[in-house]
Amino acid sequence: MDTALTLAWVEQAARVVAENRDHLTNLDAAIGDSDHGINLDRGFTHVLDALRQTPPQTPGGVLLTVGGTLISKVGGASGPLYGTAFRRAGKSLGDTANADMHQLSDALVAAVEGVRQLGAANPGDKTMVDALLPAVEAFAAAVEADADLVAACTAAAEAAERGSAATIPLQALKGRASYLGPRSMGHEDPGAASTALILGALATVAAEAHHA
Amino acid sequence: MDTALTLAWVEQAARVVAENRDHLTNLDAAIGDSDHGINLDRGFTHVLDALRQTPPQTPGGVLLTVGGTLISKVGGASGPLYGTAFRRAGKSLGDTANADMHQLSDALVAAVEGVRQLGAANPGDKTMVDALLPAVEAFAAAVEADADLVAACTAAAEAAERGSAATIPLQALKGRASYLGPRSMGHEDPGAASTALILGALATVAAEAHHA
Amino acid sequence: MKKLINAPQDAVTDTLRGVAAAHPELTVDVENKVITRSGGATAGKVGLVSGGGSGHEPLHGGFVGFGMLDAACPGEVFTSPVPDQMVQASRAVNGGAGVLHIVKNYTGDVLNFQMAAELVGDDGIEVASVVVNDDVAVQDSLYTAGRRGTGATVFVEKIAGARAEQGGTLAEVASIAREVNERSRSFGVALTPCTTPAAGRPGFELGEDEIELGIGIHGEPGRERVPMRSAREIAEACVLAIHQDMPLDGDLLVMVNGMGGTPQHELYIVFDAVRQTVARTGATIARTLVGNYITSLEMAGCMLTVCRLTPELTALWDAPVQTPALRWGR
Amino acid sequence: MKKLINAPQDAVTDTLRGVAAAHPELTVDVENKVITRSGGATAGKVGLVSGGGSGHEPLHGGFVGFGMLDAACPGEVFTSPVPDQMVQASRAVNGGAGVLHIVKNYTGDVLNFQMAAELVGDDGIEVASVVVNDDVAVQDSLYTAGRRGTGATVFVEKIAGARAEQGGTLAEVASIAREVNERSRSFGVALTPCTTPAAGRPGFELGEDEIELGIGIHGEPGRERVPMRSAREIAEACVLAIHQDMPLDGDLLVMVNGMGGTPQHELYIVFDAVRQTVARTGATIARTLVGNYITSLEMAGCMLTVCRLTPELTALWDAPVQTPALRWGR
Ligand SMILES: Nc1ncnc2c1ncn2[C@@H]1O[C@H](COP(=O)(O)OP(=O)(O)O)[C@@H](O)[C@H]1O
Ligand SMILES: Nc1ncnc2c1ncn2[C@@H]1O[C@H](COP(=O)(O)OP(=O)(O)O)[C@@H](O)[C@H]1O
Ligand SMILES: [Mg+2]
Ligand SMILES: [Mg+2]
Ligand SMILES: [Mg+2]
Ligand SMILES: [Mg+2]
Repeated sequence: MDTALTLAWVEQAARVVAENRDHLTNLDAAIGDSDHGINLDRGFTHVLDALRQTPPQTPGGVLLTVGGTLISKVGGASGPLYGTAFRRAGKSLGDTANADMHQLSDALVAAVEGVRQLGAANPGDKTMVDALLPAVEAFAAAVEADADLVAACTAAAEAAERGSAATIPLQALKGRASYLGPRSMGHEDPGAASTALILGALATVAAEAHHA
Repeated sequence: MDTALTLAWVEQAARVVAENRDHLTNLDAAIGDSDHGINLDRGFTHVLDALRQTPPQTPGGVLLTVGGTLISKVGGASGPLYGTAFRRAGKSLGDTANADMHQLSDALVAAVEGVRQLGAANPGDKTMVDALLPAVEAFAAAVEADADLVAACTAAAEAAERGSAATIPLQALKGRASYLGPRSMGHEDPGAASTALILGALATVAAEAHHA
Repeated sequence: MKKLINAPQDAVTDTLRGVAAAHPELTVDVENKVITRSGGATAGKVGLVSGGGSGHEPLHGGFVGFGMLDAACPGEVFTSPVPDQMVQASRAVNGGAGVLHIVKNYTGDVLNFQMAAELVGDDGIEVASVVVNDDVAVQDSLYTAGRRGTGATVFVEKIAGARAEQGGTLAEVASIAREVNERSRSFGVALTPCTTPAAGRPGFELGEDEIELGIGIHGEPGRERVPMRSAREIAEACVLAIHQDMPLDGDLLVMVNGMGGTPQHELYIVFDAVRQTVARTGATIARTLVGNYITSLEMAGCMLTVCRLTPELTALWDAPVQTPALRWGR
Repeated sequence: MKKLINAPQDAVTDTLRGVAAAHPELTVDVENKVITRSGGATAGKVGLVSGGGSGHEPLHGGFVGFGMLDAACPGEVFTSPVPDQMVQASRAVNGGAGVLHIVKNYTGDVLNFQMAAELVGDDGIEVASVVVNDDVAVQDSLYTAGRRGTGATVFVEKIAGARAEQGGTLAEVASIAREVNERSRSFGVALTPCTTPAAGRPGFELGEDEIELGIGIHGEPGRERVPMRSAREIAEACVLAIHQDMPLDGDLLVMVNGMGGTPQHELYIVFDAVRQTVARTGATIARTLVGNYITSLEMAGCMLTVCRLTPELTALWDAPVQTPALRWGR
């Protein structure tokens, strides 16, 4: 994955977040405070600005800018968590100009570890971890099986979507939704849903690049 | 009119005010502040208490208690105005034990004069004066024509009702309703409506006493 | 209608018991509905008495204390108090220098205070009355009961209270109160109506996209119903309504008052817009108050009140005040 | 949804411009969203920084001033602020004695303050953090993110602020802040939901005859939905929820806090009922606050917060404070 593809991913992620702004906010209305879509959309709008202002020269540089901007502009729970995920991934990539599949897999592992370290959520707690962790595992498994970027990204995106859908019956144990206790059951976690969207964006641009 | 009949009037007035509490309040909602029925009902409830506590011995005494209690318990515009009306009427009757038709007529004149002096409303200003003044004039005319108490009270009550109905098209020039300007047109004045009810109560008890 | 009350008819007495318990610096006669400073009358000082319907809190009870009112007479919700209350309050706060009645211009308030003044005068206590009538939404003409008393009441009570605390005579205190009233104007806007506990239904209806301009403080409809607009446009409408009636210049005291149901942060947004509009008139905002000072129960909306200051009025505004709702310098 | 705003995305900056203009005693960095005392850092004094989502006004900006906070960081409406704000605030108020972060226990607030503390620490500024978690409606267990920080935040900011003003070290100020938190509990009730400018729709729905018990301050649903009841019963539910968690005894500091859309007089009615219920526990209400101190936009309802005082805490509560929203003794 080179810098252009990384930028394309972030732009596509910004697009799907904007398109799903109300959807994500509605998910958050059910078990949170009705701002997740608004938060992420604000964050990614600033991300695009920041990338335009000082275009980074490496995939890692792009991800560091994304992470730093999300931390500085989103707030809420998702700002530091997503920000840390992107920053850890960016740091993991270092200054490589074109990340290979193993480097990408390591970066994703670093991302989910950063999220878990900061937020202390376990799988099944009904958070973004429930989408991110299976996605990272699916990516690693695909790499293990010598899959190409498109296949690995698609596997990750599908795993994230399944993981997000699987949060519906869960009772939230972390974040704002946990205050609802059993009343949090029956609703999809907004952060898991946005994780699936962002990884879906990665699969989309990988496929487009492949066909171009 | 003796003390018993005066007391019967006040009790009947209290009854019709209570029955029409919501109606009067709704009239006040349209062009005022939704409290006229509540105000008068509170006032007459205290009036009945006061009359029970220290039963007055003359018609004038009854009316003075009514007026004083309304002043002390109603508040708003109608409290001082109705209170003054009853007090002036009571003062006018002095300590007569049984008011004759002329004394009653004078008492009614004193009442409307008290209201006009205090509130400075002219006929046509869309206030209680628009019910009270024609009623007082009708009573006086009936007395002039040698009518008996039932006939005179009935004439007064009917004049009050006509007068109240006639406030509907008027623009209010006094009281809270005047703030609405032309928007006050098309609604019956609550104070005029309550005046018609109170004088209707007088006609009712006069007729009942006559038939008893 | 959901309200934190017990029974509608107990709303005012329950409130007053709460006020009594929360404010040891006040003496509250719950049964007779009179709030006074705990110290009793201040010898030689003019006593300031105000009152009006309940539901406008902190007005008036929240303004009883050093540098402002000596007594407040709360009526039933949105209903003028009765003369007995004002008589009792006037007697309690008369320190020998007479008593000033501060009356908002509503027929009910005026008539009840008028009756009270007569009775208090009969007691040999000197009484003066100032009628506050600052609401430019009402035409002051033969066709109305005159302008309503609204936001300027807070200014009058504060400034007259400071003058009284300085030892002003009854005539001096009354005169500065009238001056404040004459130099002050208000204009209010409602986004929602409000409901009195006793009525149980809102005083008027407002559509999801309508606002009411030129409202009063009793849940009564206003001058004009218009489509919802931005805070900036609403602030502009308020400033212009006032400016047309009393051209703004010099130093201003500006209050952006919440009607009870509007978040504080929205009031700051309105104030910011007011500031921008006032700047275009060439006048200067010298003093500011942003918050809920004279409310209409849970009504959403705001009221702008402006007083054209003089150096004397500014100094009196700045003088120490120590009441539940307004406090500085002490 | 009708709100006195211009555009939803400008709500916070427009508010801050209004705050800046209304309060010359505060310095407001509108762009970076940091409110500090105008004087700058106080040399040798521990700096107190708090922050959280906007929409809870007067919290926190209204509590910046002598005897309370040195800086407040307002986030977007109901959204935790970002670390940049806290870093800037901490640098601005560090007078050499270190900085205390007062953090309400929400994942977002905790994480953002945590990141900020790291960055500030890297600057060589000593930082301590106190997490306020007083809301008994949430079980503090493995199954939640822990109790929410609500009304006790006001107590912590006031009392820790007084301790800092007296010259307490960072450890001392942090320790008294934790003590206040440990001795304080809250329980809130909503009669209506509220709507953020950005969302445009209420956070939950409530029927005409329903109330929500155990609410938070972010327009989120609470613990239980029950039929509407009297102020007395609501007050009882609040007191008992607290008493069951932390048996009440001795001297209490009691706050009956309005959520933003409840008339002041209803809060007094609730306080009166609280007083009656507390009396049955044998505890004494020694200090009281009744009003809007930590709100949820225009939500109707109230929150009860109780702190079991010690003589030291009482003295610190009584110490002078001079902020836009809380002021006495100075
Ligand atoms: N401790 C945590 N660990 C991982 N993710 C979390 C944690 N707490 C919350 N989240 C995620 O954050 C999402 C909410 O984000 P957002 O609505 O933007 O923030 P806030 O809850 O502060 O309003 C949740 O749906 C959940 O996925
Ligand atoms: N100046 C006045 N003269 C005579 N009657 C008046 C005057 N002002 C108001 N009223 C009467 O008072 C009635 C309103 O009474 P009420 O609703 O009890 O008081 P308030 O207007 O203070 O709420 C009006 O309908 C009108 O009939
Ligand atoms: Mg959220
Ligand atoms: Mg009325
Ligand atoms: Mg009334
Ligand atoms: Mg949030």
